[in-house]
Amino acid sequence: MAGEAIERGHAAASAVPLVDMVGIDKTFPGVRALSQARFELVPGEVHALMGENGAGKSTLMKVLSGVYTRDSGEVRLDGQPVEITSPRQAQDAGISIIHQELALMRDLTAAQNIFIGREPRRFGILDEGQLNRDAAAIFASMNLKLEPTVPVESLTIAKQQMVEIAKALSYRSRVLIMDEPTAALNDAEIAELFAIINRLKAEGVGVVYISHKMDEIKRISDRVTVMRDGEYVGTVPAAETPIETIISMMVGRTLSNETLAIPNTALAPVALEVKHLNRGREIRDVSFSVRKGEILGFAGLMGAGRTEVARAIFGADRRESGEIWVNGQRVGISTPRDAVEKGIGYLSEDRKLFGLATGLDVRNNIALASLQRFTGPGGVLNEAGMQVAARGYIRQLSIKTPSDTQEARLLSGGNQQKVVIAKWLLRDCDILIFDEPTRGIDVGAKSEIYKLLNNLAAQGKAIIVISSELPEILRLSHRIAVMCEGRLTGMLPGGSSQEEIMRLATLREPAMQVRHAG
Amino acid sequence: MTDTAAPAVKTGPRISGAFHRLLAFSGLIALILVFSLASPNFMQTQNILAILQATSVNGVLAIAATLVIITGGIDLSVGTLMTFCAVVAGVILTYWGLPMPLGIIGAIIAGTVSGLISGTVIAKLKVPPFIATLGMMLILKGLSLVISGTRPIYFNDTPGFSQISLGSAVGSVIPALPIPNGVLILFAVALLAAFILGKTALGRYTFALGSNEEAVRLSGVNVDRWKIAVYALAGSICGVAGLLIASRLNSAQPALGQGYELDAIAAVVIGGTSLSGGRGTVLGTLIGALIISVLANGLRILSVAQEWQTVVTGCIIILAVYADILRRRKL
Amino acid sequence: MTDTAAPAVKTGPRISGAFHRLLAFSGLIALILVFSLASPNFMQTQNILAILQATSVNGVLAIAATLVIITGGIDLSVGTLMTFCAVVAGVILTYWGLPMPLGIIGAIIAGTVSGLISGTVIAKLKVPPFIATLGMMLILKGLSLVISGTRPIYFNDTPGFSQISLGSAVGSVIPALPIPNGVLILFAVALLAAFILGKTALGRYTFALGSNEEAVRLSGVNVDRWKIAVYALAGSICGVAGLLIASRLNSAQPALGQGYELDAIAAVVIGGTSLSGGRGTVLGTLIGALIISVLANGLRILSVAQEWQTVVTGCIIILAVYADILRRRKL
Amino acid sequence: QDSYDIALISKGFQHQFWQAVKAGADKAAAEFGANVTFEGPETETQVDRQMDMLAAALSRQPDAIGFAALDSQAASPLLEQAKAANIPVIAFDSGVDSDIPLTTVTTDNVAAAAMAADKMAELIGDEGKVAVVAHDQTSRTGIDRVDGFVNRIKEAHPNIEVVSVQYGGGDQLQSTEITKSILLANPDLKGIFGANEGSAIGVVNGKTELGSDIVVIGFDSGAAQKGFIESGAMAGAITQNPVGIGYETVKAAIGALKGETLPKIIDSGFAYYDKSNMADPEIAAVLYD
Ligand SMILES: Nc1ncnc2c1ncn2[C@@H]1O[C@H](COP(=O)(O)OP(=O)(O)OP(=O)(O)O)[C@@H](O)[C@H]1O
Ligand SMILES: Nc1ncnc2c1ncn2[C@@H]1O[C@H](COP(=O)(O)OP(=O)(O)OP(=O)(O)O)[C@@H](O)[C@H]1O
Ligand SMILES: [Mg+2]
Ligand SMILES: [Mg+2]
Repeated sequence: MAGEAIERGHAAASAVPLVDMVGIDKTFPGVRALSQARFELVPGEVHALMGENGAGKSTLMKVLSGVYTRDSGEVRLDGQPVEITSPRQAQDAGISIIHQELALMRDLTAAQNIFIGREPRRFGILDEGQLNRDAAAIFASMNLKLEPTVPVESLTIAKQQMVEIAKALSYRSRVLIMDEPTAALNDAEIAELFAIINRLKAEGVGVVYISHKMDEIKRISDRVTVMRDGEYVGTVPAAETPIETIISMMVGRTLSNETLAIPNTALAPVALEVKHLNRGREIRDVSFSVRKGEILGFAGLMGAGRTEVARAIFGADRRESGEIWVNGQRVGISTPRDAVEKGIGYLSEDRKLFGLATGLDVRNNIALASLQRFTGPGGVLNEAGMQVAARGYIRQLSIKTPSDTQEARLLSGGNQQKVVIAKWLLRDCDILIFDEPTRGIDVGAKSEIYKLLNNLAAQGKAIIVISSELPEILRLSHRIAVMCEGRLTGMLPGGSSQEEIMRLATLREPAMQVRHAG
Repeated sequence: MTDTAAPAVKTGPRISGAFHRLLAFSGLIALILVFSLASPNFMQTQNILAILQATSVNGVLAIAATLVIITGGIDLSVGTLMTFCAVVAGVILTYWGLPMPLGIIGAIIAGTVSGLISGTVIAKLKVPPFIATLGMMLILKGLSLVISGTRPIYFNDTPGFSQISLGSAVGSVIPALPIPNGVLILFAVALLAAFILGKTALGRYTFALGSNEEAVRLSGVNVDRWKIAVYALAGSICGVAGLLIASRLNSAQPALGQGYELDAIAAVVIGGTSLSGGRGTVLGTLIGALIISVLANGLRILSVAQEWQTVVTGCIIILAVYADILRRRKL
Repeated sequence: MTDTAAPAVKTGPRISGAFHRLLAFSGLIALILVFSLASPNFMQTQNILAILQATSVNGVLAIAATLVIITGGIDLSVGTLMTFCAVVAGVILTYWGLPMPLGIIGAIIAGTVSGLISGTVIAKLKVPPFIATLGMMLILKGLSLVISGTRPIYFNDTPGFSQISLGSAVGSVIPALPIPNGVLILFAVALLAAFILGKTALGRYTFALGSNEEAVRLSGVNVDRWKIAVYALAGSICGVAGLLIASRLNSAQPALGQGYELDAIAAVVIGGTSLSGGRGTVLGTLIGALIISVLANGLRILSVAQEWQTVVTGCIIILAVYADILRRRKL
Repeated sequence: QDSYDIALISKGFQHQFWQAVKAGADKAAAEFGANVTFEGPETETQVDRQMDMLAAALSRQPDAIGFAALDSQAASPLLEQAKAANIPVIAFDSGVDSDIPLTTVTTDNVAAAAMAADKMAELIGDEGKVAVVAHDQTSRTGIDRVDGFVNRIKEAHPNIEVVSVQYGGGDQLQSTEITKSILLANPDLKGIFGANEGSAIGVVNGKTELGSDIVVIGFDSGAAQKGFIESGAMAGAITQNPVGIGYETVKAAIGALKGETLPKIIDSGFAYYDKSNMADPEIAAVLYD
């Protein structure tokens, strides 16, 4: 679909909105997700949809794309009222969506995923060659190096996200909804995505863009609609409106933007030291140390191996060689249990998959790593003690939950993240590894988590933060480790420049350099 | 930011748990009503005791299966393991002539060890539970025949043995309530299992494993050990079932047991435990087991032709689960 | 990059698929080697034909089960559905005296309709496959007895009927190769199923459903319709199995069938299809079914005592799957 | 070859009746110097499994085959194969519709069950309600014994009504539950016929659990039934001669191999036994534990 422009009847400035949603209500059992929500999209615009976690953004877009049926209200396309009751109808009406939760079929190939439901056939038989050629063409148009025949389960989250984007593009829709498409992408990929969006815009496609990353909103969008608690707050032009205004529309008040006071950690003792960690091509001779009270940021591009290093230290994955020293003692860690016993906690980048026992309640998730402490004679649990501890952390971390017996899966992303943090705090870990701690988390919750990380450091915990968002790394870290292709390519002081980090992150990474050039 | 009134996540479903549990009984109660109206012989003390007695073995097996299913696993070996434990008791008491407590302990140890083996194969060798327990089902079936010498073992030398299931400790105190011990044992096992599931670390890990095993592992929990423990516990409960059935038949029948696993699993699922793990209750399983026995008993009391009994049972199993689904959806 | 020959949906990921498939045979080949060395009677044409013949029914059932299992479901009704279809053929041919093609069509339609019903209960009523097909298993078991009048139906009035399974179309052309038609039908069904899985939209959605049903739904695919189609296809394959067994026994035995589902599912899982769905191959299932038959036959040829046959079979099922796991881990 | 290899394919394996047949076969094997294997499917419904066993036995190329057909027609192709390979076939337990078996060692199940009906009538005073708990709805022995009992009652005992015939698969526990349901549904029931060993034991269990005193007539023997008859819980039972069946089958096979001519039918016989005659030597000889 490379350069060929899609011929559309109307120009970008058409007076009739492409999409007009008014008075939308949607109630889930016990939750009012949308209440008189509104949204308007004109051709050729990028319209950002903003709001805190749980504001109803995804729900509103799922109504538009036929996943949910609204309880009341009206949806108009080109001024005509329409009923969209299934994803298929939405596709037929020219609406496609990239869902926030990756919706891929892990056992199918990238190409098979993209064209699911629309496979090219010859005499009723699937034409796999055509399928792969079509997928390859889309990848080429995205400057994406990816084999159409690779099973998606073997791809990193970022690559999977790119497959989702390719799938949405393949519909050549008039309305393209992107629900947090960049949550797992690095800067180069985001730039590539924005180039695609700009191209679509020029073709008259209307793009709905949902993201918690403020800088992106400014870079890409024309207008911003803000929602709060399922309601419409307002629509403002992106260029003229200061970020602070948008944020205060989102949270209903202004947020203070405290800067971090970097304490002097040079004299604090080393809490964790990693020496010559190795595993195949993924981890190559990685050595570093973290002091008590220090936040060490880990920057790098997708596939740099930061998660791999973290998991190897934690004993979640095997390592080939390397030593781990905790508080000056060499320790043997071969399972997560060993790591936890040595006071190391790991917050995985994928909460749903690795962090939470989603069927358990908040209390039990917080206590999950510390059950022994609450186990009395005969294995009987001290439920009261668990409750006190859980409630303590709910208060201390301001976890938004109706009670400590709420099922964890019903919490919003930011609060789920806090539950996992509470789990490690209760376990009394002195070394905490946070892998993408703010992925998919709104500004308000983000600043709370930053505050929390600062507090933890101030209490003397050694903290490693892995993040793909450079501003986050820069804001939080006392020192910054940069990785590339499994190698530690540099260790920078806190105030370093983005350019310096990017240079180290792309050392000896030809594929990425090509992408930068293109 | 912290002080925003947090409507954040209001509970979706919940609604009073008690109400939900009450509704879960509704299928059972509907069945009982229908049969009571259809036949005057149904609602007799004798018949109710017969139904309870008929529930005891399947109920205990179903409780064992519940534990395993909550972890997200499955145990196809419960039926033949029960038999194996019965045969072990027979060998100890009749072939070796040892005293009764040793037979009881032996049966339960046999169950525990077999559960340990299944659990180890599943946790350490990563063999899927379906296959590991299918294999164990066949192995135990063969071993029961081998160690019994392919013949039933009678407990005639251990006169008290049949009292385990058939005697009535309650009845000897309150003659108006001749509840057989087998039924009491079922309830005792149910209480114990409910206690373990609800109040102990083992129970907590059982749910946690079914909910998200990887998350539990990454929390530093020794997942393998707890998983093995659950299978071992389930095995020891099958040992109890073995004692019950042996006592009831006053013999260990080495050829019996295959097919019992389906009844047990059906009771678990009818009782609302999800086969994908992470949720389930012992009470639900008891209700499921009762539904199965009431159905069998009622249809027989009505002298429904056996082939139609099967058809009706199939329909009601589907309907019971469907009603449960509708109920959950509404809440 | 674009014109890479598309290896449909691969099972074991990465590494040359051909190599992996070769390794999958290794368990089977090991068994064959052991038995050939242990007994000169094993590697005889007659015996090989007996093994293939013994595989035909279970193999066809296992292929039906494979389709359903790849969607992430399970079908416990394959055994009794097979019987039901056989009985339907018996009623049409013997009780009604209609010509043979009608009996064949009738059996396959019976299977398809039953599959449609299971599929609808699962897709529309959201009853878990385990329960829906457990219910169907009982319903079909009862109905087989009802429509047959609880007695076997013989096909003596339809002389050609036994040729469906026992005759040898190949043998009549090449007398040196008296491969029974039943075996040819097994291979034909396998080829057809492999074709559907690999080359058609139905096959694609079968894998897609097992991978992530919600994602398929969000992609605008009519999930319910395809799911029902898979169960219906599996049902019609059970119809073929019903014809095979009826022809082999020259009678429809209404009481047979229960328990066969476990053998079928075991073949599927030994063949490397994952019970959690999304991956699996028909070739693997064939190998799994052959492993089971070779094992049974070989142990009999070696005159192993029956109780020990069971024990050994249980062990080998676990080992076969464990070997597969080790192999995948290494790759 | 100094020791004959004889393969017996029976209808069952785990049940005591079949184990008694096996014991008889083993006894003959020891006596005449033969190697005997004994196999049977799990349940008496699995006709095709029995075919697989027979096919494997043929592949083994034994000197002779003993065969108790679950379905006499289904086996004919394989029996032809045996004939072609010159392997003598002896039918046992029930006949095969074929002239291939050289002889059939069998019990007349219809007549045996009719005898149970007569004894039942005698014990309950030739009137009232009775029921049958049988093992299998479709197998030959199941059908013959139920028909033999029910038809005899109809023909010869018009004042007796068979109110229920239920099947428990020969599983003792299931048969127990079935019996209890029958008793509770028919409080005025006078007797139950348990049509095989597992069924009969289940009937007595059910009766004892409910404290009923109905008349129970069983089938076959085994330690449990003998004990029940001893204690009076069971009035009596029909016995076949399973040990004799096994013994005669092997003996006939060896006779065939030695070129002896065999009679068309070897009737292994049946008898009614109760407390009064259990100790008689000729009865005791056909009972098994
Ligand atoms: N299927 C559902 N069942 C019950 N409640 C739901 C469901 N989907 C969403 N909700 C609830 O509806 C509200 C709005 O959720 P939604 O996913 O639309 O928020 P969002 O603005 O997209 O948040 P985020 O930024 O975290 O993605 C939340 O309170 C959420 O818990
Ligand atoms: N170009 C690539 N395509 C696919 N997989 C890759 C590629 N490069 C690396 N990988 C794999 O990705 C894994 C590391 O990815 P991952 O994205 O988790 O690393 P990371 O540095 O933690 O990045 P991030 O956490 O930002 O996503 C390794 O297993 C590596 O084999
Ligand atoms: Mg969202
Ligand atoms: Mg990562």
